[in-house]
Amino acid sequence: RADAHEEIIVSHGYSFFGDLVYPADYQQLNYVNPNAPKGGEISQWAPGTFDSFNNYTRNGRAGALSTIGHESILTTFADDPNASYCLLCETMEYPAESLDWVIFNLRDNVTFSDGRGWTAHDLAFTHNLFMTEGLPSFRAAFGSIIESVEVIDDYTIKFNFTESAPRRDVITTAGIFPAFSKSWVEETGFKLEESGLTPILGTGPYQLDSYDVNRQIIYRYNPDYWGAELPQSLGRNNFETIRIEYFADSSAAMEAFKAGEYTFRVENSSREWATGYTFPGLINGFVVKEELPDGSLGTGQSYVFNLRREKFQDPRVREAIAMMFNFEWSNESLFYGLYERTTSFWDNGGDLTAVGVPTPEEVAILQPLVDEGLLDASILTDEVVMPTTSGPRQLDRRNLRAASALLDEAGWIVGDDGKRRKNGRVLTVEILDSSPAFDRIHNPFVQNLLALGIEAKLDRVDPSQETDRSRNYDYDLTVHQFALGYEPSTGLKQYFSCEAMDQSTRNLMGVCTPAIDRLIEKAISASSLQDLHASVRSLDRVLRAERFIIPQWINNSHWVAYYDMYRYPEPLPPLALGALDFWWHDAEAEAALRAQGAL
Amino acid sequence: MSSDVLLNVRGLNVHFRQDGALTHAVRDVSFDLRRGETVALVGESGSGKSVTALSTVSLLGDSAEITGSITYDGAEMVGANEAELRRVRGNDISFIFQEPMTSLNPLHTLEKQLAEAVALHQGLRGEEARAKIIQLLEQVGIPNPEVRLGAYPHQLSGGQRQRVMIAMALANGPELLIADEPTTALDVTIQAQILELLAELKERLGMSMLFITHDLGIVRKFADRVCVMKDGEIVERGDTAEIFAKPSHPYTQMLLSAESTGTPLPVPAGADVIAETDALRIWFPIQRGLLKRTVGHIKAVNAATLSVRAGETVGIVGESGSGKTTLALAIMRLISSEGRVSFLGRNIQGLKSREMRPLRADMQIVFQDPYGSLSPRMTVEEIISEGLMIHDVDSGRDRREMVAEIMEEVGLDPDMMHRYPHEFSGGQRQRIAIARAMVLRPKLVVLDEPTSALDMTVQVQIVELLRNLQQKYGLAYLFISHDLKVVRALSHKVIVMKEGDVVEHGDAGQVFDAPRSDYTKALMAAAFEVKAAS
Amino acid sequence: MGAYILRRLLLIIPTLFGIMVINFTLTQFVPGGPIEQIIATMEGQGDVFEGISGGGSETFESQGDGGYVGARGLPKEFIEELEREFGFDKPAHERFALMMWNYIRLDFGESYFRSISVIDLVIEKMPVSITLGLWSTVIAYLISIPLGIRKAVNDGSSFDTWTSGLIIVAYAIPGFLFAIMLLVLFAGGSYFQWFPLRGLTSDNFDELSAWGKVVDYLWHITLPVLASSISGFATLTLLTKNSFLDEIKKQYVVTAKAKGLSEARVLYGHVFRNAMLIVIAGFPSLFIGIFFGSSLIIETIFSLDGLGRLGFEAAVARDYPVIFGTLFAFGLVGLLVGILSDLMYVFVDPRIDFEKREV
Amino acid sequence: MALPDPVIVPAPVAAEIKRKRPWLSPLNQRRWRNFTKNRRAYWSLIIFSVLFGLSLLAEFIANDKPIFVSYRGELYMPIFNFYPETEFGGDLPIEAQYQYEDVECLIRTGGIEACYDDPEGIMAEAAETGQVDGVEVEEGWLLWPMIPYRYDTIVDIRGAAPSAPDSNNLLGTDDTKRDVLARVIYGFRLSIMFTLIVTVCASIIGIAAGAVQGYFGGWLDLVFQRLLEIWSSTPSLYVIIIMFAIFGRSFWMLVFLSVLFGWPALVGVVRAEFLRARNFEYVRAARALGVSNGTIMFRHMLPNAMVATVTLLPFIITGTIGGLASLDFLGYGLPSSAPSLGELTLQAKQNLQAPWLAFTGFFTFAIMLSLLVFIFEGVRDAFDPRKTFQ
Ligand SMILES: Nc1ncnc2c1ncn2[C@@H]1O[C@H](COP(=O)(O)OP(=O)(O)OP(=O)(O)O)[C@@H](O)[C@H]1O
Ligand SMILES: Nc1ncnc2c1ncn2[C@@H]1O[C@H](COP(=O)(O)OP(=O)(O)OP(=O)(O)O)[C@@H](O)[C@H]1O
Ligand SMILES: [Mg+2]
Ligand SMILES: [Mg+2]
Repeated sequence: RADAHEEIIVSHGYSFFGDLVYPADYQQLNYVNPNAPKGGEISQWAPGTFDSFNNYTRNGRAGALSTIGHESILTTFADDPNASYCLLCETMEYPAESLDWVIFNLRDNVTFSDGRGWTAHDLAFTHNLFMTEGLPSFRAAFGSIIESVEVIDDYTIKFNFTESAPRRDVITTAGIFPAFSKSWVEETGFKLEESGLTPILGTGPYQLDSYDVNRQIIYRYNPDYWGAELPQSLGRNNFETIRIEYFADSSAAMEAFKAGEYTFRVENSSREWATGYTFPGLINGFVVKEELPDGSLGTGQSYVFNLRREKFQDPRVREAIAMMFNFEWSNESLFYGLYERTTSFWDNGGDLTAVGVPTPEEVAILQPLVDEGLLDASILTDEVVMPTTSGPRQLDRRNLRAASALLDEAGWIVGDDGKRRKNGRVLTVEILDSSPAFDRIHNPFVQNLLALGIEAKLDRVDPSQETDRSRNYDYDLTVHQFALGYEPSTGLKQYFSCEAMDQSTRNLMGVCTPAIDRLIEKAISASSLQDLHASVRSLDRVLRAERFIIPQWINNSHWVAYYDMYRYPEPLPPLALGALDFWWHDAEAEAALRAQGAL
Repeated sequence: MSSDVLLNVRGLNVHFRQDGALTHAVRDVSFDLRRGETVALVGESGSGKSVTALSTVSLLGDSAEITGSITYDGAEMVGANEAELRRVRGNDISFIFQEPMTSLNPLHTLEKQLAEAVALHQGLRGEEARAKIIQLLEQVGIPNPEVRLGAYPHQLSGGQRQRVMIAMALANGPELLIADEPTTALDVTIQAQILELLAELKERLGMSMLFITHDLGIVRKFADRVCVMKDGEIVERGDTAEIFAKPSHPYTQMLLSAESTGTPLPVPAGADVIAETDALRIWFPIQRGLLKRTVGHIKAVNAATLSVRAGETVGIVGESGSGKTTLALAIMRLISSEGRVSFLGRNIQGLKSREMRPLRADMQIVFQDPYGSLSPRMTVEEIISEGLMIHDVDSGRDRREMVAEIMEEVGLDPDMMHRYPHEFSGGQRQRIAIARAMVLRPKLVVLDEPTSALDMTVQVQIVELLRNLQQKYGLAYLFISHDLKVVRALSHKVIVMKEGDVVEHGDAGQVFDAPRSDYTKALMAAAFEVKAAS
Repeated sequence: MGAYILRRLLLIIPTLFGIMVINFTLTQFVPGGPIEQIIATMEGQGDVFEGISGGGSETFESQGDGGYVGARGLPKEFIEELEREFGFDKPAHERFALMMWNYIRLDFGESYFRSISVIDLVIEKMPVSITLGLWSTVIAYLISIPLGIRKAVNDGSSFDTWTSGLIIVAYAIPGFLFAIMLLVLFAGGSYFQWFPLRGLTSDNFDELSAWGKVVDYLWHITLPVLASSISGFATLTLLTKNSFLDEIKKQYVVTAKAKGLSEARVLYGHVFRNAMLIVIAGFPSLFIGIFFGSSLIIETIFSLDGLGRLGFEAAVARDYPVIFGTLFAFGLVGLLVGILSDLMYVFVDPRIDFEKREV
Repeated sequence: MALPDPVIVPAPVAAEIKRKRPWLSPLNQRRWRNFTKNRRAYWSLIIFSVLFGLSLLAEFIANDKPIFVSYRGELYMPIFNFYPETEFGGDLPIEAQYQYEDVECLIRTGGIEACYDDPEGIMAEAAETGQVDGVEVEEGWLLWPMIPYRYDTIVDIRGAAPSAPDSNNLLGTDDTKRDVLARVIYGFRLSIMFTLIVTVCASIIGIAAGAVQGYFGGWLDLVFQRLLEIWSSTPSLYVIIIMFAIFGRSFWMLVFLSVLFGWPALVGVVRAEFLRARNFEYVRAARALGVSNGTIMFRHMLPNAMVATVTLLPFIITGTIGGLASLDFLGYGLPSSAPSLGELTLQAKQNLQAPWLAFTGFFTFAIMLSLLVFIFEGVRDAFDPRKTFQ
């Protein structure tokens, strides 16, 4: 195990590959306005209902922002995707090489919103609580990483990691634990696994002020917030209150916004964004409608083929089918031209995204695989696979011709009834989905497949049934997304590796090639950020060449509309909109709005 | 016009619209009725008597078009609005409808129906009203009125219903009583009692009456003036004595001379017994409350024993409510009973309805309430021909023809074949019911007051028909009637019933001429008295 | 009759048992169960109301980092533990027997998805359902029956024609479109902001005077009740009208008129009971209908949380304790009410009985 | 007092009427005459029949394939047959996409290769001169249905869906850019077919069951009612999910399931009416006549116990349409590509900015419903012996 003489690093932040954007003596976050005025209220809406403030159990529907009052040991900043920084700790110590443990030197001034203090004992208690009553999935994941927790003194705690734990995840995992109060839990008899309307006591800047089930929740800034003076708090948590209004129906919610019942709205429907914002408040200039850039990593939203089905094992079939999805037309006709095409598994990923022909680093990684015959040599020279593009016509003739040729080539020949057959079996494609919002997207695709002579149809089922069928891998095509992260590691296995093929709901495609497995290993074991990026790019390149997905689209903007009394620092950080975090309230503007009767 | 004219009808015309055509029911009828006077409307069945009466206070259905003028106490009734009509209805003018069986609200108890009347115009409620109701019921001769207060119309006999109707009409001491055959379902004793009551009211309150009846005896005794109707027109009018003495119109002459006479032809010796009962008993439970607990029994028929042979008619007479109808229904196996019932030598008690069905072609009944027994949504043709169809009677002729023929035989115009039952007069409906039964040429026919709504001429025709058929086909009849003359004209044997018991039975001649039981004697006397008056 | 009622009461037991067996058996065959629902929810899908509430997004939120469970996948143990928790490790018949045993003791268990007993859950949703059910029914009856009677009396008149047109149009408007229209027109921010958008009462309800409370409540329920009752008139009105038309010309009505009764007395005192057997006998079931009567879509649009949403959610999310519990409880009530409404028949029309006709 | 002499028309003689509609019994003839006298009902029936008849021909009214194609002198019927594009001189083995210009050009010019590049120019040239590039062309033609879109055709226009009504799409397009008018035509047919089949089957079963229970009473009623109670507590949603999972979604499956769950609707009402009517005197009379139970039930009692049924029927019919619509709405109905009116209203709700969807949905429902209600009002009147007409 760890060498006793190993170098011990003491730091205010942690990044596996070492680079921290913020030095130990940082004065403020780069993206905030340190002079932002405090006070005012921001209000948003939430769909459906809530019946609990406990977000740590699968029971009940937790209210929006129910974890807002909970701080964890480590935190992240919106312009540094790779690092975690101390929030409840002053510093952390860990062995530089082995990463077998971490010691957090906790702040001694952390207090809960009711004034009681927080110590290492509380943290150990919390850990214990989660390991006994937490969600099984959580327990399984954390149990395999954290071997034990030792309280060294009131403000020092040590997490020991298991040998098998992937090193890249250990410290951030330990830093996830929220601050709960042992005495409070014991006093109230709180049960982590039960849902309920008692908010869990927390240390955060906001605390629950009032709620009205199915109607609203109000959080209020804690004037005695212990961390108000921290450099990272500067220019943040500016609102006095945060109000969430609940609506069961999205049209009703929109109407409420028009009526000023809440004042800040993040839109997620392209239709609403393009057509819904024409109400008097907006025309009169009371409401601002803005598209703000969103630089966060894409989700790789795509159709995925079920490669377990024999008909899809031929890449020509996959390519032909992919050609029938007309993104350009969909974007114009269905999305008001608001989306962009997903191209990579790491869209917006900067160095993570493969572009053009391989860079030398990528070649270095791919070459051995080519040499071993695991990959086709063309990967070294060809440009990275990009999704097919189409003309404005829904059924693009060029793609139709190409796809038809591909299928002919693959042996799927059109019969007298217009259907493609091979060995007497008709080529069928069934799209499995549970979301009604996607009907209008799937149906034109289905039409195109029909035109191509494929017997296609959309099978919309309810969510339980969809899950049931996904778990049994019973589908041809389904919609999937890939949350791969800036520092992908073992998670990649769940998505793309052979070992996950038959047991993960993430490897829905059932992709399994030795080359991909090798590239995943390579990425997991990367020792520097450059290394990691090169291997991820290679992986991206190879994955895309496999064509087991039909990329869909991505929204690179935040669509926000708000009553003209909120301000934000420019430029926004790439990773967060931060409306509740570092935007602030302009009291004069509000007064003006009120004077004009807009609110 | 003198002011003592209470009701004045001038040029009354009534048309019925049906199926695109107009039927002219009443043509240019004019008459008037003075205060305290009784005018009798007599005439052929279907001649428009009821229609005339009903039009006086606009109680005809939508399909009727009334023209002419009717004034009541100086106020015009034709085209008057509902509120005005309502004021005179019930209070000033009371109605006794021809068909008491269907004229009561089937879901209201006796008490409720009567209480409504007394509450409405006299403001009586509670105990007071109850006392009044009991008094009324006693007046019309309903025994044990206290017990029967909670009864529903369907639990009463035909005559009892009619008496309830009368009680209701008399409840408020009306100025004008329009009585449409008020005594048809009553036995002679009760009839006499009712007529006395009416006479007394007339005397005491100066009540006027428009009296519609086929019983000329009553007319003669009772009416001041008579109007004779035929085919929708008044063909003759005048003082009662005058008309009875010198009828001028041939129809009146015919009407006055018509009488069911003669005696039945003798039964051929050794005729088979068609139907027989042995100590037949029918008790109806009296139920109380929502749970319908049985608290006692109404002993409708106690132990009836009778038999009827082919070609023979057994007349059943007796007090209203004595169980005649009940007995008839039991013999037809239409209600459950205890005791033996045999038909064509076979015990039919306890046979399943499927087993009964083929026998039904040979046993038919004419119900006392013809209106209720006709499906309202079937035309007459369908109603009459249904039996032919069901029993596959195949005489080698078109069914429609057979229907037309039987209609003609009972005195109905075959052109009316496509009408619904409600488009007929009471007497016409009765004849439809007879036609329905007779068209099958059954072996046994139960006739429950088949001639009550028929005028003399038609009655004679029907009696003739029955006799002919009996002779031709050897039919056996069970003949229930209050009209002892008809019973006499038709029956070989007679059974007299009272309160569920057969008080006397024997050959017709013997029962009529030498009654043995007191009741029979009283009955004969009453019948005789009315007759004697005529 | 007493024997009949007793028989009916005894038959409740096998009937209820039958209902439960059928339902239990069915759920054994439904693809996907509560565990799948939990998985779907944890993976950020599984919103059963997505189709109804609208506004479904075409893009998925990135959920890559730090989600409590999402990012970590769902291990086998988790699913096994859930199975144990829900009792799916036992064979079906054992589960069923246990459930029935609990139900007999009126223990309906807890929802799979919330730490709340089924009974409490139902009670929690009652106010909304009663509000919608009660008022829409009351309004529907108060308007439809007199209107139907009027139409029968004036059959063929122009009044009859235009009211027919009106109620048919009202019936034809899809309820949710009408609801949305009301919402946009009278509660939204673009036109007339006269009514509140959601809920049954205002925030400050507790502080209001008694009168204020009533007004506040009525003010809140105007739009939802309007939306949920708009289509309810047609059936009842026309049923009333036609039933009356059938009776109104019968002889006994003539008798009643001849008595000199006022038109209303004739219509309501005499004809009503004869004509409206079905409607009157339907009152008991109507009465419970009031408690459970509310519509999923209206509830959703006006952000009301009632039994409509509960039922749909339970069905789609496979919340079996809620499904079976409510089925059992409501089933029992339903059966009792069934008896009551059969007794109503006898009450309305004393000629009615339920015996076999032996002759 | 001079009264105008009313015109007295002699009652029509039966035989005379008989000749007019000999297949009807005189009573039914009378009912029919009564029905026709209710002008509103009569016209509703006519309009409804015309609409339904037209919708039966939907393929010839709204289709994305031409009815006839003449190519090089030969006649083709694409509505009925599959023709690959190669048939018309194209190069794809898949079905010719007639709605696109290039295929049209191929057909019109007898299969000139250059059509792929500039179809419009070539067509114009061919039409004008009869030649393309100096070569004589064999001119062909296409005969299009009135509306050149099927219910699932994606309309080839630019811009975002749904698009407002214009001369191409008279009722606009829906949120998937499909022609709303075409969908309404097909949707009308589908809804009506569905509801007619379902209502007829369900009503027959329901009425028969209710009649039998009410008429016979006793244990039959007792046991049957309990079975019905059990049946009607079955969650149809689950049965639908199960059946769909096993047999797939289809029209006939839904018909089957709807009948399965729809028939108890009428049972209670009919049973009640029969419980009452079996006590009536005319039923006793019929029994005395020896009429069998079945005939008593259906000839004597049913017409009299029918008020509620006839009143409820139009609502059951539209209710079935509505039921289908709400299943579609909740996502458990027909596949979303099917032309369903439910889906149309759902789209209307979600696209409030496109009011033509709501208007279309509303009017389609309102017209359909009004026609049905009026027709059934006429039927009721026709069966009412006391109803008279001016
Ligand atoms: N609703 C109706 N529609 C058509 N015709 C009718 C209607 N009511 C009565 N009639 C006809 O009008 C004529 C007169 O009927 P009304 O009832 O007045 O006869 P009536 O003199 O009272 O006969 P009865 O002595 O048989 O009661 C009859 O021929 C009858 O068929
Ligand atoms: N369903 C019933 N329930 C209770 N009592 C009944 C029922 N039917 C008849 N009754 C009673 O039985 C007795 C006999 O009635 P029934 O009808 O046989 O008399 P009826 O001799 O035909 O008299 P009428 O000459 O007046 O027609 C009456 O007192 C009557 O009230
Ligand atoms: Mg008469
Ligand atoms: Mg009698």
